[in-house]
Amino acid sequence: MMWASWGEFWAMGGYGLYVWGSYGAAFIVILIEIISLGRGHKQTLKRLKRMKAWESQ
Amino acid sequence: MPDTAAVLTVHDLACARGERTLFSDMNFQLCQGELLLVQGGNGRGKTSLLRLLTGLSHPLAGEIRWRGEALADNREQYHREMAYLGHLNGIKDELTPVENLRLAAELSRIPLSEQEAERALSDIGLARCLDLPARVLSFGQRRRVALASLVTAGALLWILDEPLTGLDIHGVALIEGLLRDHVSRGGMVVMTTHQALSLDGVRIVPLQVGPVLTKIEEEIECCAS
Amino acid sequence: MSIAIFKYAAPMNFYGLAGRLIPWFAWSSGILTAIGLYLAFFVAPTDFQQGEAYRVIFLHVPAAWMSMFIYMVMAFWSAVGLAWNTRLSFMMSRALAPTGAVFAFLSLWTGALWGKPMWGAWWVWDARLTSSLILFFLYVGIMSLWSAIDDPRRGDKAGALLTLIGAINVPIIYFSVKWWNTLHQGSTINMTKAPSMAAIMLAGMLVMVFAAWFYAIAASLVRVRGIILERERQTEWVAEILEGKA
Amino acid sequence: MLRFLIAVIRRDLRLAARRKGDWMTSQFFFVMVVSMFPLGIGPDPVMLSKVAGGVLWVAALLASLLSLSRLFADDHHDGSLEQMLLSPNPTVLLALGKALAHWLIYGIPLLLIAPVLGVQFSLPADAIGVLMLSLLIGTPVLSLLGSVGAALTLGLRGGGVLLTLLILPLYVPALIFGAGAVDATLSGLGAEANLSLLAAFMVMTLLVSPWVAAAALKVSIE
Repeated sequence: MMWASWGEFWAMGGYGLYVWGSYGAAFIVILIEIISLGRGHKQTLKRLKRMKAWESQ
Repeated sequence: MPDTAAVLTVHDLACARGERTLFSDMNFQLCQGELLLVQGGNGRGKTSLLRLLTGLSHPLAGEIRWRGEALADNREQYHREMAYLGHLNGIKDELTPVENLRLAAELSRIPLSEQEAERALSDIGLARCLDLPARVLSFGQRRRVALASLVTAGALLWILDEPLTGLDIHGVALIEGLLRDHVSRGGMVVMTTHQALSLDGVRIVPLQVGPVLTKIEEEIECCAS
Repeated sequence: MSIAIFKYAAPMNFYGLAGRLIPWFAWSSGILTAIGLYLAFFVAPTDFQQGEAYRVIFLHVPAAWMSMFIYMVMAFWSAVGLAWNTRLSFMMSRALAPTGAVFAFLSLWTGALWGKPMWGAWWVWDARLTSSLILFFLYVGIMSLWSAIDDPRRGDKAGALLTLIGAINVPIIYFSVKWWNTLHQGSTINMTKAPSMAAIMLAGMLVMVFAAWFYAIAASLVRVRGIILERERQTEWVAEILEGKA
Repeated sequence: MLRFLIAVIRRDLRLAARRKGDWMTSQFFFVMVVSMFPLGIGPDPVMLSKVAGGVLWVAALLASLLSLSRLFADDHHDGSLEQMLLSPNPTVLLALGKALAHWLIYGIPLLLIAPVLGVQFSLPADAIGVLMLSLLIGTPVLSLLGSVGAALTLGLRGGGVLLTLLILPLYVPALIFGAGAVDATLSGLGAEANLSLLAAFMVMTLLVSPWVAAAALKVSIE
């Protein structure tokens, strides 16, 4: 194992801000995209159902 | 006697606007010396059909043939023999009617001298305002400039989208005369109109787009769709 | 074999196929990411020059490659769509763009965060960073064109044309930025001299690249299914699906 | 064939002559944008001469984008674009003709105004000469790529802003080589390399963009 302790791991040799800044941002952005994909698909289904209901009246 | 071979033929044409199919499996043909009168309620696809015939837009399915060849193959020859008058007049406001006519002729490679342009315009009743910029003309007068440019184009097939809108009685009578001359000389016309036309002696081929509606139903039906 | 391909060119069949593929790509992307991160943080040695900061390349390089690769795939689908007028390829191109833009943004963000410890500045006008900034603008341009056009048919073709003329320009932009960059700062600051790639580092990076690639495929397949439903809502197979998911 | 191209160019020139207002606004926009920079950067001549190439080129980009959004829009609005598309001539010539007409109307005047502004930025004579040459070679690129953007955004709401968003990234090589030519002469390196690359880029856009613009017109007019 490279790191003596978790503390050292987070410190990342003093560059913690930059390394975790980029990985953190990447994690957040990808998470946002996954959530928006899921929600987008549901919304499309809901909207299409509503339009179908409106058309078939 | 114009030959009776069908010049314009349409095979099971289908057209859609956005995701809605307007009409499908439409078949008809038009020979020289005939006028195709396209009828149907608003929003049924009359204008879309005309734009398909001009080649500006592409059909969902089916094919349009001119002299036996598909439009895409002989586009240049077809456009030389066809003239289109849509809702818009295609007139530049900054130019005078004479300049507009000569410009339109030049762009479709037809020689048109100054005198010929002036004669065409005075024939159509615009003798007084030859050198005014088109901007000052009324809608009806601008429509006549577009009609003059249609006549000078000397095309075999006229495609007219509600040419009578905005014209006074003299204008309507003028157009009926133009249509009669054109068709009797072996020309072809595809047109839509909501006003009654008195075109005696002209072979009219009716074409219905969408369901046949009585007067009252027409308003209700079109809003529900 | 060719009949099978065209079978999936029909939106209905492709919808089902995509549905079956998504879990595979999603899971493999997740596993590969885990392996990649493990390699990046727990196996790769500390770099003698840059200390721990270099570990950002395990994220920056895959993001930069993917943003370029996805743009080329979009250009391919656009060309196919324009040539054979297959609406499905336009839909694929539309589905890929957001993920491409996300990767372009990530490559800029990680590039800046890597530049700070290495050269002491958040933003360095390095040739590759600048051209991925311009690539990001191209993505934004295409997506805004799509959103500005309501008619799907026109939107597809207009977007495809813009993607193609963009694809022709991307190498020229990269060349001109490289030319411009070397003129101004000379070659003192140079990203091409990547740290000597120990085998482990290269392996870690490749795993991350595949993880990003599978993620991009999974994300775009989900998006393309949504677009297919939207476009084919008049058909009865979509109606069944809508009832099915009542 | 060529007659149609010349007819389109002559038509646009005549229309522009009749409506001098639009032409004037574009030129004044160019002058005003360029004159704002010294107020922002400061009057120091050494600094101004260093940024002159870049400022003038960026202003040329913006001025051409301003006038490009109406390249096809006016004709589309009154129906003459449809009539021209229905003329028995290839659409590529129409797109090329409109782009060249735009270049003659809005590109060349930039060339004539640039020396005056170059003096304002205390550029030496040879740098002004290279600036004019780079503008002469570069402005066709602005019009040609811009005509593609104008055709794509025809009839869209917010078309002008969208056009800028789409086409500005594609202008980058022209900006780099154009402005670079001026800097190269200032630093004594000689601008042949930049100018030849700019010319190469111009020839490429001349070959590519009319076809793309014609396809975009057919798509937009549908």
